Formats: sequence, structure tokens, C-alpha cells
Amino acid sequence: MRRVRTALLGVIAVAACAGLEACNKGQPSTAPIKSEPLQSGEHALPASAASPRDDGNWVMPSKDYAATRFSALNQITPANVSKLAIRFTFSTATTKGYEAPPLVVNGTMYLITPFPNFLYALDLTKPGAPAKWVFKPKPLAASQGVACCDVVNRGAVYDAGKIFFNTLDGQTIAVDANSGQQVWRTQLGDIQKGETITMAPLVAGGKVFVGNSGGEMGVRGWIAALDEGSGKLAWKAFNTGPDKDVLIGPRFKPFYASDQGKDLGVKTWPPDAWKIGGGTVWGWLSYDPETKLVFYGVGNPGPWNADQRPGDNKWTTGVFARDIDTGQAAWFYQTTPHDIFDHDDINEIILADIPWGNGRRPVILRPARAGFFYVQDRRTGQVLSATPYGYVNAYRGVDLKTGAMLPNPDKEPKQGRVTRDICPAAPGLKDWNPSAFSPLTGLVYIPHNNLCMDFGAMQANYIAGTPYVGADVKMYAGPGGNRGAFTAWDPVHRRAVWEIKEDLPVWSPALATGGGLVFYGTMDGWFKAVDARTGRELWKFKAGSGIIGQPISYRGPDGRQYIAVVAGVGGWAGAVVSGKMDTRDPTGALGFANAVKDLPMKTTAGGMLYVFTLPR
Amino acid sequence: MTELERVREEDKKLAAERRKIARDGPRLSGAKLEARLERTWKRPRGILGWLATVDHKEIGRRYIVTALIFLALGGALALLMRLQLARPDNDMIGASRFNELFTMHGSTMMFLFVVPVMEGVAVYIIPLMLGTRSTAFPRLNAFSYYMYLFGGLLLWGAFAFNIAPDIGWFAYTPLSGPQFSPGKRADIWAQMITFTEVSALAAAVVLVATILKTRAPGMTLARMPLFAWAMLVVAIMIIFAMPSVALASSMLISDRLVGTNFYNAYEHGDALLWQHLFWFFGHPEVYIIFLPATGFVSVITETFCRRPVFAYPVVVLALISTGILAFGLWVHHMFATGLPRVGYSFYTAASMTVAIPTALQIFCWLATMWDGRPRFQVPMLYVVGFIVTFVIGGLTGVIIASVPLDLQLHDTYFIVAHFHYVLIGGAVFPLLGILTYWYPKITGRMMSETLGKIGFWMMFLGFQLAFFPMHFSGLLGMPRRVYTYPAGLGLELPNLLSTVGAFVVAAAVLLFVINGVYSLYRGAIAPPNPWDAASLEWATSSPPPDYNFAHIPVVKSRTPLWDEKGELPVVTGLRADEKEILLTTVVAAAPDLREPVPYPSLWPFIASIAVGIVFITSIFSPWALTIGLIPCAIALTAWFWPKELKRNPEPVIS
Amino acid sequence: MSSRFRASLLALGLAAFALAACDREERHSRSKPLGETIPAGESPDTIWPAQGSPPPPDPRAKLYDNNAPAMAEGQFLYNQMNCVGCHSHGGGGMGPPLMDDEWRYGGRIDQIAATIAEGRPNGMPSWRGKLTDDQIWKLAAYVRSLSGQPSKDAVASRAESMSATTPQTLTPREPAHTSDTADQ
Amino acid sequence: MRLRGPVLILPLLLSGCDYQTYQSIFSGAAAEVRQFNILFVIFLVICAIMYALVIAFLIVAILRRHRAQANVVETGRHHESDPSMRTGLIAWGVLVATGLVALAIASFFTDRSMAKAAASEKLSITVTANQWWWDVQYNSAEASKTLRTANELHLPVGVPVRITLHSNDVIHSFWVPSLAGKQDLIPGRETDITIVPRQIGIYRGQCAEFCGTQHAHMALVVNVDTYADFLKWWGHQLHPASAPTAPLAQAGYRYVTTGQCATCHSIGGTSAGGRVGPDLTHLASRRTIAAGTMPMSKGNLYGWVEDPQSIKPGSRMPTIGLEPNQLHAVVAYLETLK
Repeated sequence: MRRVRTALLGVIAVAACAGLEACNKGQPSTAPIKSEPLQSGEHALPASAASPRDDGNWVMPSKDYAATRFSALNQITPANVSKLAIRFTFSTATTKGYEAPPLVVNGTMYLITPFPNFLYALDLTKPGAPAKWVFKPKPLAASQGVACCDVVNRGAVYDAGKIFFNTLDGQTIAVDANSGQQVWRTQLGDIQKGETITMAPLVAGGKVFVGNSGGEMGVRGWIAALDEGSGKLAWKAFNTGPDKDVLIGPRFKPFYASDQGKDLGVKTWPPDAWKIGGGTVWGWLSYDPETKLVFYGVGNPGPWNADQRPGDNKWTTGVFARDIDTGQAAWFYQTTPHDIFDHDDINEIILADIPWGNGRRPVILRPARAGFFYVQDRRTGQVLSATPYGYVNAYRGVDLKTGAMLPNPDKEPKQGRVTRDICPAAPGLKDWNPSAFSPLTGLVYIPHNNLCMDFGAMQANYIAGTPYVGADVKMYAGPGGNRGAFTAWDPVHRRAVWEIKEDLPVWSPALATGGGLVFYGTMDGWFKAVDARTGRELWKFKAGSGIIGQPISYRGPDGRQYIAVVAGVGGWAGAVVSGKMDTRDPTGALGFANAVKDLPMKTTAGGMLYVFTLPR
Repeated sequence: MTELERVREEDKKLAAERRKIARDGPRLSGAKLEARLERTWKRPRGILGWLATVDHKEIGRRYIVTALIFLALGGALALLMRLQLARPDNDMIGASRFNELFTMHGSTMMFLFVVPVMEGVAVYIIPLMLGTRSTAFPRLNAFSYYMYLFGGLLLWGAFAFNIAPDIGWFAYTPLSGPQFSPGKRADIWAQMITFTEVSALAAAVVLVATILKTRAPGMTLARMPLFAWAMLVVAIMIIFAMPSVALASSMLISDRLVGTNFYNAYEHGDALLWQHLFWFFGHPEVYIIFLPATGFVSVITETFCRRPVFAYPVVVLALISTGILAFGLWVHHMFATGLPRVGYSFYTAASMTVAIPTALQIFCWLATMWDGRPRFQVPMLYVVGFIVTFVIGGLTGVIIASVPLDLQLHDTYFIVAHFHYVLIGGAVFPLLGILTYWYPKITGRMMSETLGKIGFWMMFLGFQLAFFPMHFSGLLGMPRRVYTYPAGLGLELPNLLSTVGAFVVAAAVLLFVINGVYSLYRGAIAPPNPWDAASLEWATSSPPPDYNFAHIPVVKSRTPLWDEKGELPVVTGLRADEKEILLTTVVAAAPDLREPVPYPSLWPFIASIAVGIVFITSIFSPWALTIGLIPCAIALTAWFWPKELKRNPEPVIS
Repeated sequence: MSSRFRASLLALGLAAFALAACDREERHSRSKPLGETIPAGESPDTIWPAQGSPPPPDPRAKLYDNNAPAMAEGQFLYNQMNCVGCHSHGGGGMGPPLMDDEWRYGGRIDQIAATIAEGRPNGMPSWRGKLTDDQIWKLAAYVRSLSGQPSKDAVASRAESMSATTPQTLTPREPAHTSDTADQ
Repeated sequence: MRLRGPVLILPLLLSGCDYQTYQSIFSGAAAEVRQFNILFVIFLVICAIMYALVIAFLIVAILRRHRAQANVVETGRHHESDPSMRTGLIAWGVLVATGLVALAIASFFTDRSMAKAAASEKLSITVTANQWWWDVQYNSAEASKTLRTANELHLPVGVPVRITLHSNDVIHSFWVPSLAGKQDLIPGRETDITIVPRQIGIYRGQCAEFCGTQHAHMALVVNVDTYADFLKWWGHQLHPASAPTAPLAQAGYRYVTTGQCATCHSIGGTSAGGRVGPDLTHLASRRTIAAGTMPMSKGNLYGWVEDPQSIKPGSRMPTIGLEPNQLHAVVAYLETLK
């Protein structure tokens, strides 16, 4: 019955937002659309400064500062991909959610595991890639008690001979890439307040950028810049509170009026609520060397029960652009003021130049969690277009004049009564798992889910170090019955070129290669290669556990192109398996258990590296 | 032998058979008839006989006695509550204990005393008043008493086991829901409701069938006594009101037992659903209590003013219109729940309108007194007390019918004063009057007049002392159901007066009971018609024999005993060797059918035990409904098992 | 005579035939805290070397275990003290599930109370000093009801919230095993 | 038409002693209650007249034949009643009907005018009822001016205020007799009430719908002040709690913000952020403790913090069993929360 009603609602939503200019040609078609590839002149290209030529290595999770996740190697092509075969495997001896990519630097592969965050160095020059050394940071065991959505780690970064990574108990560590000896270690987060760190750092301009996690624990979000050499704190910007804490000064020029004003980080919160108001930075950062601006998204305001925090709750669920050296904010855009559905806005930010008029305009492409694909001007944050890339009924659209997100009033949760059928659900139309952008096709390949939820708000009681949520949630498949999808999105014409329906939510990041292929994994363990232009599935491999890790492509010591991915189900979606949960409780794992009740039957926990290549 | 001869042969055999039947009439009358009837209608001796009785008089007596016991128990709780409320910030009784007390007091008085006692009096008197030997469905009548008894035992048993309900007699959700009433307290209350409303429905069906079908020949609807009219309207109201609370309490039990979401606001259930269903039953319930009392007042006024009640048709129409209007004004209990105000003004108007029929009835009683020659014996005193007290209650009722006034007065002691005025003033005073009036009919002895008068004045003055100050504690801002109140709000004096008054009322009730018990043994032997009344129940001896009337009387006017000075005309021909009553047509009461009357049987008792077990065990497990239904089915099948049908040779009496 | 004694005397006098008060419903609003705090480090069912035997059960167990008002209060505390954030309605999440029969640190009420008070290494916070003993024991009583341990007559069928697990009045009883198939 | 005078005498006469009417319905301190007084008097007068008629008819009916009581028992037909009685019945019926219609219309118009007053409110407050205390939130267009307090309201005189009513658990009823009629707080529903206080003063209200064990101790105090005092009060309440200076109070501060108290209570400017219990930022500036159970005083604070279960059994405030020195420290700190 629920499906029929949601379908009906979908139709109404489409009709309702037909009037608004903001939601234009409407929903992505369900069947893959066949269309010829776009000529290069017509489509977007990654920002040149932020995407240097591919040297065959993979030194940071996003591949480059423009977050393209595109490898130029083209030895593996749609023609020969069917013969792709496994080269070697390696078990990381952990069974939690593995969200990180393997890093490859000049013949050595580095693996950073979820808690207890081991760092392996594998020698790719020797057959079977034996481990050269293992670095064990030994994070506090108690930090597992304050990690809301599985004790994951989203990746390490290599720069100038050192490997930088974060541990769950809030430390940032630099390790010498060759010897595996610790260079420096800085304690940033405090687990007693509920802070953990799960994000992959960004290393740029001689600094290491790290943010905290704990939006569900009532922490106060911040981003810190550490000096790359010594690990000492260069600057630290909070995401709530007075302007001096948020490093907002004369340079700050937000495009829209609603973001302008003094001390909005205090004025848009009830008294003291901003001290426990969330706004964490646990997602992806991008850096534009040209304008020396670092871009990052800010997490959800706490608690989920929005009645307890009237006001716009600045600066949560929005995008900041900051100067890399001083940390001063250049601009900010709030995607969902007074967020009511836990739609953190921390998704990846792809720097690109799109054809505009007769020239090209520097923009950022953002498949945001609230369900809209944002194209915004990189210099000012102005929203050029915001188009839903999946089924959305929680919002009526984005008003381009004021930049405001127009909520759907009858989906607004009220304390004391369950609001039903909110789409997209709390994890959003796409959660943290980043998409890939191929300069060949100009398309953004979005691995996302298709979930709706029932949401019941209640009073949340703040006790430091314990969850500060105040909501009961139950998630279930959205319209169409498929819980996930893999969509190729054309940012210029603002429409889906093709889309593959997946039964389970697609929680793995995407990889695009120069050979015209796109790789992604499914939560029940299939590692798939599809044609970048047509979306036809060309090759797939059944891994031992669900895949939520970032696949990478690198040139091995023998000059051949290798594809590597680590299979270890977990994260928020896979907590049912990695957290050994009891699926009889639909509200488990903040409601995700109800959506993936069948996952424990389809995959077990694991943590195995798989490396593929073409046979000789 | 041709067909014709065979039929004629058969007729001859039938006529011979018919002649052999003993039948009351010229051939069999007087002492021989009464002995024969006595043998037919008496029930087996001993405990099993006691349990198997179907005699409406015995069941009526049990109803009245059980109800009076519950009145005493409920009254004792009231005294405890008044002791706790005598002084501000009193800690004599703890909060949760006090909540149990007022819940038990309210539930006992409303469900275990006042409705059953009215049904008990009706079940006892109506057959006698209508001139018939038994009620219709006598076994159902027995079943209804046992269900009532088990309901009372369940509630008071729980009180003994210290798991008494503490959620109020109205049990608003979500307080009575699974989260805020842990344990089985609220389930027991809800199951007591199931027991008492099954009992009330059964008794109502019995009364309707008896009133409509078994009246003495000639007693057309226009000649039926006003008490019978009152009970007819009440019975029909019960049939429409009780299912509403049955539905509400069953939904509460299923919410509490198997986690359905009828009243769970989160899952789009609604706390107000309970209030609507409960008060749709609740307001008719208070008229179910009041209308029998109007019947009592009509009977007493007629007898003691020595003339029929003035404007009989107006009183009957007033009864019927009160019965109908009562269903249209339940939302005046919910004026503070934030429903749309336009809707409220409709219910204000409805609540005002329902006062008109009652006002007319009061005028008619006063006119009867004006035109008659009133004798102020104890029952008549209670009628005067009724008029003085009830009209105050009625008028405060009109006051709180107005939305702006009710928003201030709702759930304060002003309301407690109002409903005690209309319930005690309106129902208990006439009840005490009618018990004194029909005491000689039930026991054959007169209650002492002096004790009665002292009792009346103690009751009347005690009542005013107890409940009039409550108007002021309400106006001074004292909410209902509080186990204590702070000093300094001016509530000290009214509460102290109420406590003293309560004890005076208790003494008056005690005096009435003493008078009742004393007169049982030492009361003067009652003459056949001690009050020189007009209705048929005084046409037989006191206490009446098992078969009530040797010959079924014929009625020619509204006041048969006054008009047929000498000998009541009778109709004969009912069998004496079989239990049989005469059914008459509904409107004209023309003789219609002979109805065999069921014999005493244990099955109603066994069926009520089986149903009782299902109800009680279904508090603890949903399987009780499935497994428990088997014994019920067996008991009911056995109960309705048809006796082998002897071909009845009786032609219809022409 | 303290007021509590006078009140119970009156109630007893009133209900002359009071039989065994049904302890399942006994409401003790603890005015005085009970005895010493929870013994530290009550170890779960384990090896008792040299024919040793487990210590006698804590005297408070029978006051809270299987007691309806205690479990109702425990349900309120479970939601308001944010246990629901990690264990949700028994299904688990950040914390292990509490509705199955596996109890890493023991499933008896005193063992659960010890776990709540002491905390456990892998992230269970220690509530000693943050909650009173009475509250900890009420929480432990409610936690046992998540896996259907107490009798069906004492548990609440649902809460006034979104319906989650099947009503506790219908969940089959799963005897607690002190076992640990999770790897931490 | 200030009719409060005569109406007040009625209760005075009967209850006789000196009493504070600050929870009485008649103190007429708000517009709505004045209209209530007028309507109540109209109803009272008309009902009293009808009652007098009935009693007069009764007395006459009793005395009329009583004197000429013939001792012989005279039975027989007596049905034809004189026609004047029949006209009396009709007249009585018409009189009752018109009286009731008049009252219904008066009530309808009073109700309408009260509803009209509700339309133009300037101040918005949200009251959330919990089992056995009131969580009060003053809403403001600018979020940082939102004020959370408990069990006590300050209202500016003459300014219509709209109170939005929620409940976190069972049905309660918000009732301040001197200011307005009661309105239920129902879980899952949003009801509201508008008050236009007319007279400066202190008024007491109480929960009027049975809500469980401590229904009797769920009171609230409403202070009606001048608009200037009201703004001064709101501004002061917005300040976080000032850090204590005395050593004993500082020990109390440490215990309160790290011990059991912080789990349920919140104190502005400290790490205590619990919402289960009332907000204590300016506890000492309130007039009562524990939702009107006891007036605010040092002794009562001691009694309440030391053993709340014996004062308000069944309340969610547990008896912690503090040692004497901790108790002194905690009470010393609570006293500083002015």
C-alpha cells in the first residue's frame, strides 16, 4: 500500500513543482537512455589548476584537488574489460566498514583500515605485494562508543614523503612513507564530548585540513589546519558561534542576503544551543590552487528534533570557501536553513569549468544530500542551478533569487506525531560516498540511494558524550522499490543521461577511467564496470563482502593498469552487518535497519583488498 | 379411513388431552390453584437451586442488596477521601493511594451501584406492575446479575490485591494507556467495564421485552404506569449507549495487551478518540441513572397525592425526548480540549435544550401535588427533598453548559457539586424514597416511619452541608482529583464543611440500613395495600408468591386499584401445570400468545462463569479469547438446548 | 507513626481481606536510597576456580526485577538518558543489540546494573555518579524486558511513540546466555 | 460595568475568613475573566429566579391542601384537573424555553467576543506540560532571544499573549483561574489559549486534568508586570548563570554541573544541558519550588534537594542521598542562580 501512495505522491510532487522554475525538466527517466557522447566543446571540464595530468599514482582519496576521481589510464577499455582478472588480494584483519581507497605511490600501496586504524604498506614490486611495514596508532577503544555510524575511516593522504591520516579517537598522525615511523601526532578531538574523526584529511598548501565528526552527539563542529611539517595548529574555524570563532571577517562576501549579518552563528540559535549544535566537518574537501580557496561542506545541526533549535542554525548544512593560509571565510551558502531531516551537506565538491555564454565559468558541482544537483559559481557561491537527481518530496525546490530551499510544509516533522513518507530519507538521496567526474564524457557518475522514511520527533536530552538525536526513524525503499541507483548526470543540460537501478543502496564511491569505464561496488559485494557513455554493464566480480570502499586505478611497477578496491561492508548502511545488529528492531541504526533487513543474508562482514588487471 | 375422519379423530383426541390440562379458571381456583401454581413455579431448594433461580423477584432482590453493599463500600472510600481533604497539605493518605480511592469511588458508584440498583428495582417491580408472572428471558436476567456480581468482585478483588486502578472512573488515555499505567491496574478497570455493560445490556433487553410484550391485557401504552415508561426509555438508552464504552474499553485493552495504536498519537491514533467514545456513553449514562428516578418520583407523587400524575402524556413525551436528546450533548465534557468553537456552541444549545423536558416533568409533579392531597410520609419527603436538591443541580448544569463558564468551571469542585446534586439529589433521594415505598411489597413489613423521617432530614441537611460548599471550593480554584491543596487559597473552610457533611450523609445511610434490617424482623406487618396505591403490584400479596398473580388481571384505566374498587377483573386460562405467561400485543395489550417460561437452570450461572473467566484471563493473554471461548460455547449451547417440544394442543384464546 | 505507616494501616483496615499484595505492581517510590552502591566489578558468569560458586544475588534484584512501575520508569529513563541513541529499541546500532539472548557481560539484572554503573571498555559509558542507584536498577529492569525476560504481565505492550519492535507482551522469552559471538 | 463587587461578596459571606483570591475565578484580573463574571452573574440571576419559582410552587403545593387535610381516605375518580393547571404548564414550558434560549444567546455572544480578543496577540509563548511540571518557552522572531524557563510566567499587562500548548506525556490542562478559562494540553495535538491580563499582580494556576500521581502538585505562578518590568525580566533571564564566587558555591557548582543534576537539568552558561527537568538558570528568582509545591526559601530548597520523594512521591526527581557537605554546597550554589 505504501508503494502505491508514494508513487501517487511522487506524481503530485512532480506536478506541484512543475510550476516552479527551479525544478525544470523533472525526474530522471527510469530506463537507461541511449545517447551519443557529447562533443568536448559542449561539456564541463575539471578545473585545470586543480586536476594535474595523471601520473599513474593515487595519492589522495579524491585523486586530485578537483575531486574528479578520474584516472587517465586507458589500457582497460570497454572492449577488453571482460577479461579483467584478479592479480592479488590482501586481508586487512578488520571487519568494520571499509570506506577508504588504497593509496599507490611509486610502487607502494598504503591501506588505512577502520578502527583500530592500522596503516599497511604493501610492496607492489614483489609478487603478491607483501607488507613492508604496519603502523598501529592504537586509538582508545572507548571511541567506538561515540562513533555514530560505524567506526569507519575515509582514507589517508600521501604528500611529500609522508602519509597523513586520522584515527577514530580524534588524532591526526603523519607517518614516514618509507620507514613507517611516526613523524608527528596531534590530538584534536575529545571523545568525552562525543567527538571522533572519520574523514580523510586534505593536504594542500603545506597544511593538513581535518574536521571532526559527532553531529549526532551534540558536539560543536570545526575545521582545523595543521602545519604539514610539524603538525602544529595553524588555524581553526568553528561552524557555529560568534564570527571570531568562525573566522568570519572583512573578506567574507556571501552571495545571498540570508547569509549576511553579524554573529549569525549565535543569533540563529536559541541561547547556548550553538555550543552543542553540531555542524561537523566529516566529509570531503576540495582546493582550488588558483584562488587558494579550500571548499568543504558542514554537517547537520543537532539535535534532529528541529523544534528544540528554532532559527536558521547558521552555519550548519552549507558550503564554506576559506582562504587556505589564514582560514578567513570567503563565502558561504546554506543549502537547508534550519535543517529538519539530518541532511548534512558534506558531499564531495567537484571543481569544474562549464560552458557559459560563449566562455567558460568556474563552478563547483555538488550532488547534494538533500537530493538536488547544485551547480554554483566557485568564486561567489551563487546557485546557477539546483535540479533533483532522484525522487524528492521533502522539498519543493530551490528559489534561485534568494537561494533558499523551499520545504514541503506537510513533510515537516512535528514533536508528538510521526511524519510519514519523507523522501529522501535522513541519509539523503546520496550520502558521503563520492561520485566521479569524467572529462571524456563530461558526466558526473553518482552512486546514490532511493530511500524514504517515517520520522517521529521527540524531546532530546543533552548529556555530553551520549547521542543527542531526539527522533525515531524508519527507512524503506523509495518509489520504484529499488533502494539504490547509479546515475550518469549531465551538469550542463541538467539531466540524467542514463541510470542503473540497484536493489540495495549504492554506498560505494565511483571511479571513472580514461578507458571510458566507470567502476562501482554494491552492498552485497558485486564490483561492476559499466560503459561510461551508455551505462551498459560490461564486467562484474563477486567480492567476499559488501563494497563501500573507493575503487582506484593505478599504473603498476610493470607499467600495466591495475584496478584495486577493498570489500568490507559497514558504514551507516552496513551497520546492520558490521555492528551485528538485530534486524527485528526497525528503528535500529537510526532507522537504516528497516531499509536493509535482508543485508545480513546477502553479505557478511569483511575487510579484503582485491587488485585486478588484464592477463598478460 | 378418509382424511376427514382422521382429522376429526385427532381433534377428538386433542380435546380429550386439553380437558386433562389443569388450567386456572372456574374449575381450578382459590387455594387449590395457588397450591398447584406454587408447586409449578417454585425452584429447587439448596445452593444449586439458589444459583439456578430465574425468579425475577429473587434476582431483583440480589441486585438491590449487592448494589447497596457497593454503595456502602463506595461511600466508605468517599469518607476516606474527605478525611484526607479535610485539612490543607494533609499527608494522611499518599498520592497514589488517594488516586486509587477516587477511581474506586467513582467506578463503584457509577458502574457498581447506581445503574445496577435501578435495574434491580425495575427487574423486581416491573412484572408485578404490569400484572404478569415473570419477565421475558428470565435466564438472561439471571445471567445479567452474575455478570454484574463478577464485575464488582473483579474490581474490589483487585483493590484487595493492591492493584486497584488509579486512573479515574473516566480513564482518559494516554494516562490509562500502556506507557503511563504500568501493570494490570487499567486492564482490570477496563474489564470491569466489559462485565458491567454486558450485564446492563442483558438487563435492558429483558426489560424492553417484558414491558412491550407481557403487559396485562387492557394495559395499553396509554395506560402503562409512568415508571414502566421510564424503564422502557432507560433500557433503550442502555442498548444504544453501552456499546460505545464497550468499544472504547476493548480498544484500550487491545492497546495495552497486544500493542495496537488506537490511542497512540505518534502512530496517528488520537487521545480524544477515547474521550468521544467514553462520553458518548457517559452522558446518556447519567440520564440512564436519572430517568428511573423520575419514574420513582412519579409513582410516589401519584400515590401520596392521591391522584394520577398531572398531564400523563406530557410526562411520557418528556421522558422520551430526554432519552433522545441525551445522545446529543456529550461534547460538553470536552469544552477544554481545543475542538472548534462553533461546534461547541451547538453542544451548548443541546445541553440547554435537554433541561426543558425535565423542567416540564417537575412542573407536572408539582401540579400533581398542588391538585392532590399530599401526605408527607417518608417517600414523599424524599420527593420534596429531590425537587429542592435536583433543581439546584439542574440549574448549575445549565450554567456549565455555557462554553465560557465551563472553561472556568470544568474539572473543578463546582462540577463535583453539580453532579452530586443531580446524582444524589436526582437519583439517590428518589431511590431511598422508593425503597421505603416498596419495602413492604418486597418484605411484607413496613419500615419505621420515625427512623425514616430522622434519616431523611439527616440525609437532606447532611447533603447540603457536604456538597453546597463545593461550589465555592470550585469557584476558589480547587481542581478535581487532587489529593491535597495548599493553605492560603481560601479552600480550608469549604473542604472542612464538606468533610463534616459527608459524615452526616454516611450516618444517614447507615440509619437507613439499620431501619431496613430492623424492620425486616420487627417492622409492622404490611397490609395488602399500605399506601393505598393505584398500580397492579399492590394487587397481590406481599411478598408476592413465586407466580405473582393467581389470575392475570385486566386493566381498564391508568389507576386500576383506584378504579376497580372491589374485585379486579381477571382473565383465566393459563396453565397451572406448566410455567406459562400471557403475551399481549405491543400497543393495545390484547392477549396474543401463551409463552412457556423457562425453568430454573444452572446454565446461566455456568455461562457467566465461563464468560467471566474469558474476560479476566484476557487481561493476561490474548489466547484467552480463543481458548476461553470453547467453555463459553458449551455453556451457551447447553443453556439454549431446546427441550423436546410437546405438541402444544392449545388453540389461541379467542 | 510516620504518615506512610498510618496510610498503609488505613488501607489495610479498609481492605480487610488483603491477601498477598501482588508484588509485580508494588510501587516503591524510593524515598531513601537502598544500601551500599553496586559492588564494583561484579564479574559475569565465568569460571569459579576451585569449586567456587557465584556470589548470592543482590537483595535489590527482587525489588526491581519483573516489577511493572520500575520497568515503566526504566523505559522513560532509557529514552531520556539517550540509551536509545546507541541501542535503539533493542536492535543495537552504535551499541550491541539488547533484544537477543547474548549478554557479553551477563544478563542478570545485577550484572546489567553493574554494566550500566561501571561502563565497559568498548564504548559503554559509566553512569556511576550520573544516575542514582535506583535509576540504574530501573534501567536494568527495563533492559531485561527488551529481550522478554520478565513475565508478560509486568511489561508494557508499547510506548506512546513510533511503533518499533513487536510488543513486549508478545515477544517470546529468550533465556539469557553469557556468550559473545561478536569479535570485539 | 464592574460587577466584581457584588459577586465577590457571595464567596466572602460563606467562607468568611480572610483569604487570598489569587487562584479564584472571580479576581477578574484579565479581560476574558471579566466577561466570565458578567455572564456568570446573568446565569446566576436567571437561574435563581427559576429556582425561586419552583420552590414557591412547591411550598404552595405543600401548604395548600395540608391544612384542609380530610382524614377520611377518599379514593375514587379524580382525573379531570382544572384547566388553569394546563395553561400553567404551557406558560412554564414557554418560560423555561425562552430563559434557556436567552442564556444560550448570551453565552454565544460572550464566547464570540472572547474569540475575537484571541485574534490580535503580540507575544507568543509555548508551554509544554510534563508529568508534573510546566516547561515554558518564550518565542521570539530572533532565535537567540528564545527564553526557556519553568513553572512560572511573566506577562506584560494589557498585551494579548497567545500560549501554544503541547504535552510530552499525558493530557494536562493549563488553568490560571484569575486570567482565563482552562485549555487542555493533549499529546500529538496543538491547542492554544489567549490571555489579555488587565491587572498587575501575582496569580496562581494549577493543572486541571487528572494527570497521574502528583496531579495535585503541578501548579504555576503568573506574574503580571508593567511592560518595562517585563522586558527587564526577559533580558535578565536571557543572561547565562553567573559563575559563583564563594568557595562553597563553587564546590556546589562543580557537583551540580558534573553530578546527577546535569543529567536532567540545564543551567545557561554551564555544561549542564539536560532537558528532562526544569531549566535552573534562574531558579532562585522563581517564587516556588517543584511546580508550586513549596514557596522558594532556603529551608525548602534544603528539604527538596535532600529528599524530594518524601515531599512529592512519584516525581521524577530522585533522592540522590547527598552527604551533608555536598548538600550545603549544592544549595549554596542554587541560591546564587538569581
